[in-house]
Amino acid sequence: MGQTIVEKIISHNVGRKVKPGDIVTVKADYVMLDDIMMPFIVSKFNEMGFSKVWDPTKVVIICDHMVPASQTDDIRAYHISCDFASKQGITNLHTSDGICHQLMTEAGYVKPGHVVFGTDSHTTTYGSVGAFSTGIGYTEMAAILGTGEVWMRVPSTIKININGTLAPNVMSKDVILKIIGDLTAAGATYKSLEFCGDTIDSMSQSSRTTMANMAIEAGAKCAVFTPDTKTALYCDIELDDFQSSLVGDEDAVYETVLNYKAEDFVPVMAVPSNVDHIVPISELKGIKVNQVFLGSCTNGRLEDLMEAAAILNGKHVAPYVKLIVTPASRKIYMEAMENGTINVLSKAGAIITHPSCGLCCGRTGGILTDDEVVVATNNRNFLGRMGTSKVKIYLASPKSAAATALAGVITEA
Amino acid sequence: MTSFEGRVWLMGDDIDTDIIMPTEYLVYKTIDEMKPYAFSPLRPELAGKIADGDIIVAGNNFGCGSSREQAPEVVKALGIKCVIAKSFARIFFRNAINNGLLLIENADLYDAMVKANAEGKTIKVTVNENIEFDGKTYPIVSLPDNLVEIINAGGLVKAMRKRNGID
Amino acid sequence: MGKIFRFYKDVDTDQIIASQYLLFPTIDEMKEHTFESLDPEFATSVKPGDYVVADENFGCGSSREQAPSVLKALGVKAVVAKSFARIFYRNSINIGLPVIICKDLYDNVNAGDEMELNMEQGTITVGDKTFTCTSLPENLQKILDQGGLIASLNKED
Amino acid sequence: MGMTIAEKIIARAAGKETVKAGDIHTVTLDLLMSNDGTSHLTVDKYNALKNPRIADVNKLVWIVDHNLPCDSVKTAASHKKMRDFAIEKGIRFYEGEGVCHQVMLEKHVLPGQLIFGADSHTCAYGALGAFGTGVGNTDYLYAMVTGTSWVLVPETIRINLTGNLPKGVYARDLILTIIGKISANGANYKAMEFGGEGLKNIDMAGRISICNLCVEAGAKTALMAVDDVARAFLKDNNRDGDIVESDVFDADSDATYAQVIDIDLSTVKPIVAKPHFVDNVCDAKDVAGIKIDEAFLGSCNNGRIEDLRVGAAIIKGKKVAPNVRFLVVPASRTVYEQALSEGLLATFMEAGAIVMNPNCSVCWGACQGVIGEGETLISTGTRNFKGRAGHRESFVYLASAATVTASAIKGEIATEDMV
Repeated sequence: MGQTIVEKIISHNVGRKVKPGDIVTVKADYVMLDDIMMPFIVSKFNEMGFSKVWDPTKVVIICDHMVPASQTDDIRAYHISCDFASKQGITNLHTSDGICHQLMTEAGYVKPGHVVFGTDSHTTTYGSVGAFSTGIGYTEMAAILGTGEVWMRVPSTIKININGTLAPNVMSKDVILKIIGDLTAAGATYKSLEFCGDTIDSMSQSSRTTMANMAIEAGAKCAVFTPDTKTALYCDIELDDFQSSLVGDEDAVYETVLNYKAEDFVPVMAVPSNVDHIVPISELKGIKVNQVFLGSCTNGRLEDLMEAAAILNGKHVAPYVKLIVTPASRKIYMEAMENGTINVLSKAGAIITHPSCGLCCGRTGGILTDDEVVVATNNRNFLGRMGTSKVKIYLASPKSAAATALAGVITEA
Repeated sequence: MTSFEGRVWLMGDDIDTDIIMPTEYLVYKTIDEMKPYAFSPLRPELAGKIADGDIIVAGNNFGCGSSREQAPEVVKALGIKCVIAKSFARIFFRNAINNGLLLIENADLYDAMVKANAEGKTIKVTVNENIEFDGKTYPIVSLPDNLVEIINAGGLVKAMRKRNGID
Repeated sequence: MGKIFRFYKDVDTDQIIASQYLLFPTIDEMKEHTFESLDPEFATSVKPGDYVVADENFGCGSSREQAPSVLKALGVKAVVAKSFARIFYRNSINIGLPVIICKDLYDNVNAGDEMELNMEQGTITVGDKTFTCTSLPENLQKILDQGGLIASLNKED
Repeated sequence: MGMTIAEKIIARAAGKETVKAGDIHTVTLDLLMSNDGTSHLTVDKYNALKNPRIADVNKLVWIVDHNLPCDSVKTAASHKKMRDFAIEKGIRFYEGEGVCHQVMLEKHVLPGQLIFGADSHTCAYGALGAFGTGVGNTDYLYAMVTGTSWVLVPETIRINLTGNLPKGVYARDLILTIIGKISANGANYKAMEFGGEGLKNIDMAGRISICNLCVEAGAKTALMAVDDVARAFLKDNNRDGDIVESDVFDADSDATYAQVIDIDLSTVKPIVAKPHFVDNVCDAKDVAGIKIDEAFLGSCNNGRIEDLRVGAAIIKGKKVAPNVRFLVVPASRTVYEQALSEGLLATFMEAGAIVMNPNCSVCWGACQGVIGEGETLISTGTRNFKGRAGHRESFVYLASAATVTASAIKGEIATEDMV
């Protein structure tokens, strides 16, 4: 009997053929620890009685939520991160290079077929290169640091098949938002999402990353894409036999198969305050906005900045509307400087911050107050995430966000 | 079988981790410092009212959102004996078990309590068997063995301490 | 009579009220952080009618009017120093907080001493000692008498 | 009897032929700048007036720069109050364009103007021959409502500069030297007037840096005569046509000064101001080797293109020391875009620096970039008061762009020649 992609990855990891529902113990190829959780991870690690991490080369520590710090106590996490890295001989330490989920693939850690855990729910992101990756809590991370392994249940898979050509004003963000709306916020809980079809094949690596990143918003344990030549190029590898085999088999058993026609997708937004509350922008037109946020591990990549810049080129954001741009990584920021994108965005009035989680994690980067409206390209619009509980957050694609910034009201690109 | 009674706080569907523990307070040094802000975006007064032994009954997808383990820790620290929901988000479920916070899935209790507007009423929970509310019994399923092992050890930290020969 | 809270030379506005509180919506929300880094107990122990006494150059630094405002909001009756920084001095007069220059007081009193200020006579009494302080220039006295600059604006109407 | 530049500007603004130090005059203000540090309080007080009104809305400039992007809900509420008021009244409003003083100098300040700013470093405008002074928000409100205010004509301290700064020594070192010499209240209530042949050798960025920091000696304002360098700056900003020639003042040769200080620029050395006072200065070499956690290149004092060029030239091809945070914050959008086009931002990024959007950053200690308990910062910012940069138990050293950059590379205080 055939296997889904995630079943193949886990089988490869444990050395035997697995099926959904099996409880297995997997070995981590990489773990990702972010600054905001480091104080807790280290304290649990010590409390558990460990003294050495199982393999320092497989541990990546990334300061991204609180760099530069906006509150004096934030620095504690920075020092705990640096000190733990130094004490444990962990050289994979990034103190100001960008957002963890961007760096895990960009900096060359995660490769197709890997099994990766991170102390952040958007760890599902690395499925875009054909890895199994999922978010866990800090207690569990402490245990993995000590042992290198963890138990998990092999998830069943929902196959999402998309074929056709997307309209020019539709981005992969619109696609994943629509799918989350259809699945609902809990619709994929414990499950793996497997994306395929010719629309996916023709998507850029960056666009796929946006979709994998947001799988958690439907509750999914992971999301996986078949690694192809674009993936190999991005990961700077040649796919080996195992990596090339990461395709859902014809006779694999899927929990559900959802078929979409690319032509049916339209620009949408997730409206306050649920990610699965999806409304076409045509029905939202005219809502006044105070701020637009372009960034995050969901949509802070070069492609996203360039799409926004194409819309903003030679124009200026609406009066009294703030456009905050936070590139996802140092590399992306520098590439966007190099190719003129940053200049276009700045000339259009954007406030461009250092790469970090920024506003998405709600600690800095453009906090808002009662009755203000923000259109944002990140992954969550939960109540109170970007300020008071009376802030209204709409999630959108970079194109829609840019068009909205120009108009000052919600607008389709 | 263990059984206990507790006063119920009713919450809706999709109670996310930003509601349970907003990001702003995540870097506080201790869970105790975070406690007063639990559920604050939705019900700012709630944390002050919750007493030891209370029970949360909620709808679908409780704990969705981020992987922040402060969420179940804070719920436990508030004195909540268990959370009963129609369903739980995956990471929250795992984090709760790892911290020894009891979670029970039940599809019908929530609807019945909402219908009866029963916040503040007392229910009786018999672990791995059933829940009693208003004269009716709601059966619950047992947890898988591997999770029972972690809970029996008193959470993952204790399990690891045992493994490392400390306790 | 009021109690003396004694501070040293060059007390800057960041010590009176630190930057991170300046954008709080109201002075009342800021005032509990007054002198937070120099004397964390100050805001809770100062009583209406008490005095702040300091050495040279009190209130140097920024133009933040929040500095005299939090002192006034806490009920500080006057600040007595050997000298004041310019903007702080002007801001205090403008909001109606008496700022008194007295060269001798600081070196002859201790924190916690009880003192009495007589602004008309220009004298300060601490126990059996009396100190002379300089009176305000006429135009400033006028502003203070009117109850601050805002009151003078309202009077014009 | 001759007049100083400060006296001439006040005379003009008061409609008098002559004024002298010690006089109190009612003056008409030319510009009124306010930023997000206090504007929300000004709005509250305005709304509480019996008959609220604005004398001349065209003279008002409001700028959000201290906490941007906003990082707390309370700040967001204060920003909203300020922004909504500016929109309602039609006040010229900038948010995201840079640090207030830099924006003012680029877009608004002209020679001979008398300007109130609700920020102490408003004295920076003296670099363009304008009398800028910091006021509190009640003073500001009074001027906003009436268009006027009272000023005490200050005595002037004249600083005559000769010669040239040695290589590796900057205007920043000069002004720290002067503040160390006259102390933190050495110019209290006074104007500081800079002149002499040596001034011609100091570029615009250096002049702004000098005037900006005079408040740290207690000065009411700082002034320089308008020359070709100042005119060129206005021309670069397309504002040379706005100069009112009759308002371009220089001091009379028989003007009266409270004090005259002569400085030979060639004797100035790299200087560092140690915690916790700006006048606590020493030779940079004397504190070399002190370990730092963060370095900051930016602010209204040293965030200009010239400063970024100095920093970039030093760090090019080198790296920021491990675990040290090097914040580079251009003072305005104009500076940011210039640095972008010259490749300076790329140089800093390549070296591992954190390039932030133009704002006040750690100079004001309540914005992104703050330092934690026990940490040490070396900064081109304006102040090193206790707790100024974040945690109350932290340490701030002030220095030039060159010294700050060199320190970021070494991970400890160092001068340009040590890296």
